[in-house]
Amino acid sequence: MEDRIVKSITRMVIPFIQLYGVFIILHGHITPGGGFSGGTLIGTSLILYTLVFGLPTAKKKFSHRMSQIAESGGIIVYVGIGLVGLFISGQFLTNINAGFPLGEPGELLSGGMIPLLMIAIGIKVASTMVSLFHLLIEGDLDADHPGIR
Amino acid sequence: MQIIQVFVDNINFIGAVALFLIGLRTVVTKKNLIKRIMGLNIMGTSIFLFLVAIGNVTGGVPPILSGEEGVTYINPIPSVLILTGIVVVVSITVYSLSLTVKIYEMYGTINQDELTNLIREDDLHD
Amino acid sequence: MINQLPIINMLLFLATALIIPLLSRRKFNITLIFGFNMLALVMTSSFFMLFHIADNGAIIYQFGGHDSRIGIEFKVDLMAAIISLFVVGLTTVIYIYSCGDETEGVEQKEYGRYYILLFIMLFALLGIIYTNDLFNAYVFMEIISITTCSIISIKRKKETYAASFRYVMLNEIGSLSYLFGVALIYMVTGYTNIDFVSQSIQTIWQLYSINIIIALGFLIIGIGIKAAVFPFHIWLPDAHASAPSSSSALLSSIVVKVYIVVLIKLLFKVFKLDVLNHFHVSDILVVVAATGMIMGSIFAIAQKDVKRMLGYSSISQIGYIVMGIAMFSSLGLSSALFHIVSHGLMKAALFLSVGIIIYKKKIKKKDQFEGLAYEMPITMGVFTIAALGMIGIPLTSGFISKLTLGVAALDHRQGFLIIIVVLSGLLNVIYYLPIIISSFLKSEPKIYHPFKIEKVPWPMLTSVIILGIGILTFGIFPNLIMNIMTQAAELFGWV
Amino acid sequence: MKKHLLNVLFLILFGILVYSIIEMPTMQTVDAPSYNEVTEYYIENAVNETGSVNFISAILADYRGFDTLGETIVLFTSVIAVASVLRTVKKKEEEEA
Repeated sequence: MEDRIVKSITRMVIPFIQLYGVFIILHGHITPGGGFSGGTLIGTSLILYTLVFGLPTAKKKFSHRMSQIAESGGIIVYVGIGLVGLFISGQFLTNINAGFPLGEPGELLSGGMIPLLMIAIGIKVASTMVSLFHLLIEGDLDADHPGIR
Repeated sequence: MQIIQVFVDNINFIGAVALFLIGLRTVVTKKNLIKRIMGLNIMGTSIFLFLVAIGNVTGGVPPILSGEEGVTYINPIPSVLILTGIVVVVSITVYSLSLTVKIYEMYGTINQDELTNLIREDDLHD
Repeated sequence: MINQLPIINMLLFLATALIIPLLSRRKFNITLIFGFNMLALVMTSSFFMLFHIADNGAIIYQFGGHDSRIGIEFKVDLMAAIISLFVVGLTTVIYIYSCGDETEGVEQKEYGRYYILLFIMLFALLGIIYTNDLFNAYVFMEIISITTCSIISIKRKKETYAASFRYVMLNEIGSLSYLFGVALIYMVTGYTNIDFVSQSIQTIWQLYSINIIIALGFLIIGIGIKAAVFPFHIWLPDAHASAPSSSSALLSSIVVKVYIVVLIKLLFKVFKLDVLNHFHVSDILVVVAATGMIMGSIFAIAQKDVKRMLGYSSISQIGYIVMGIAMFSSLGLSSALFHIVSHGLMKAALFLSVGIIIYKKKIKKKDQFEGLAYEMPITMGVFTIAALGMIGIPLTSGFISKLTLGVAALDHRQGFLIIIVVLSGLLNVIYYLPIIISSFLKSEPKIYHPFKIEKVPWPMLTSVIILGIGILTFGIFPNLIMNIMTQAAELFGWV
Repeated sequence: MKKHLLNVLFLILFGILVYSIIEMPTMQTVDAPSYNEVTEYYIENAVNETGSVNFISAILADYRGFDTLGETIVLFTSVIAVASVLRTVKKKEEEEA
């Protein structure tokens, strides 16, 4: 698609969408939202990028290798935080017993392990959304329909 | 009069049941594979609607600490269950869509009847 | 330390699934050996857990140290320990087989993904056995749905995609009706933990009896679709016939059985006998099981494809298990548990030996088995042992499970059920015996070459031999596991 | 004919399910059976025990954190599953070309 207006507006809008996604992930323990909603926002911004600039360009920005690392990494971080609790207090996925600092409720730096888990979920959801979309349109490209180039 | 009151009180449940059965009927009777996937999503959504109805409290506020005295929070547990459920239904939808892409590539149709005939022909050739 | 074993077992499988993509793809043998070591490790720890639980009672594990009504709880009782050991052990055997299966099942490039999916499936299977939380069970159920569907569709054949699409649709209907049931239960009780739900149901079930029976119906139908209990079996034959042989063995002998365990949990831990007897659940289940036993065998007779025939035979055998459960007695439940193990071994042996035959000979039809025993004596030998077990000949484990089922039926004062068991056994004879006879006899003796024995890769042969020995061992010394199963079945608090 | 039979079946099912509202517990109020001591526990203690003012996040990531782990694994599995269905065919075509 050769459309200068769409491309330049997309380029302007995407940072704001991503910033808002990061905001929602980081404020998951204070305001409505969290890892899933924020991760979906970030994922959507990358899907928008793919739609406008085409799959090959998007693959350069967000390669398959990178999404693989992000997906495994999300789960590894989650399990790792759980294991901290297992080693310190003998309980998997525990917050206060594992000695995570709880902070002042309502502040950004509070909630112990909850923000960390939210970040892990956010990364995971964002990369999953993008790689699922890429996989599906790749399959579409294989069929005789030209699809999005 | 009382019967109407009962209906009005449980309108969410009736809606959820109706949606569930509409979804189930779509999955069972429709021949188009994409429509069947849509049916599954309708079924999932009906359950989420039901869970929202269970958790809701009339006049309640969202379950985020508000600092004011004497407010009633809605029940947070169903919301958590819904969050988990949505993600699961999304994954299943994507997987079945990918299967549909593949079936279209292999057989050139996404109509269940034509598909059944094609599979039967393949069996006869073996 | 021993209290942490359930979660450590599950995390080991998860870690294996996450590490496999990192291992070098060229030296795939390292991955295989690594996976085997993990399985052996978990099997050892499951053994430990079984002995610990038999002596000291159930392991209760609360996540995050929260009270069990607040957080999520694992409760590993004796039944869960037995079934988890069975799942891990049988998977190890099938895993050994799949290491040798190079062409029939899965493409070379898909090997890594196949094992990732296998280990995630094991993670979820252990989770659903251990968990004591209804909603947590739903999450694991969905993981199992996706993984089982994709270890079928990984074969990349035309008919596989159609079969897995049908499987995924029915599986999803099952999951969602289970979720609807859980939502209804949550509405009337306010808990998701099985113990508290059960306590609450005992006090309120007369107040909300219509809601409870609708919830019970949704839950049983949901699990019934996934466990292929008779009227909901339509996905099973297609899925089993088109899957790779090792996946068929996994599906038929493990996944379906785990759902049966969930059914046992739902019936005897959540609803308990008072509620069930009031709604006559026992009678309904007996009718369903008896129809399944007969109809499954009749469908199986009509099939020409061997794997499809084995699929229909599974439906009839699931009828046996459900009938054992439907007795609502300690004897019936222990016979069901024994049949879970024995049918698991027999069906795995049948699918794997048929898999070897397909791998070597590329034949799928029933009538092409003529004279095979002269070329593949060990494979056909194990096939014969397992088929005789299905029929119920003494010295095999199938005989013991049918015997205990018959005794349980007599004990339940439902002697006519024995007639159905015997009839179903006779129907089994009709479709298994011709295969055995034609494979050992030849109509044209001149093709007979005594020394032309096919070479089969050693991992496939080893796993099949282990299964054959297992069937005979449990047939000759049933008390090795029967005692502990009776002990497990008595823990359910029968009146 | 078959279609009408199915429709009638679904209508009967709908009737049975709607019939259950005559015994429905009270909903939409704090008297509902689901609004029990567990809910009150979360509302009273979640802030002190987890430091999060959003109760849903507290339950999602702490009290029922294991569910959420299962959920992330569902996503991971779906990527692997979709890749196993769709991915390598393209590589094959490239090899052939």
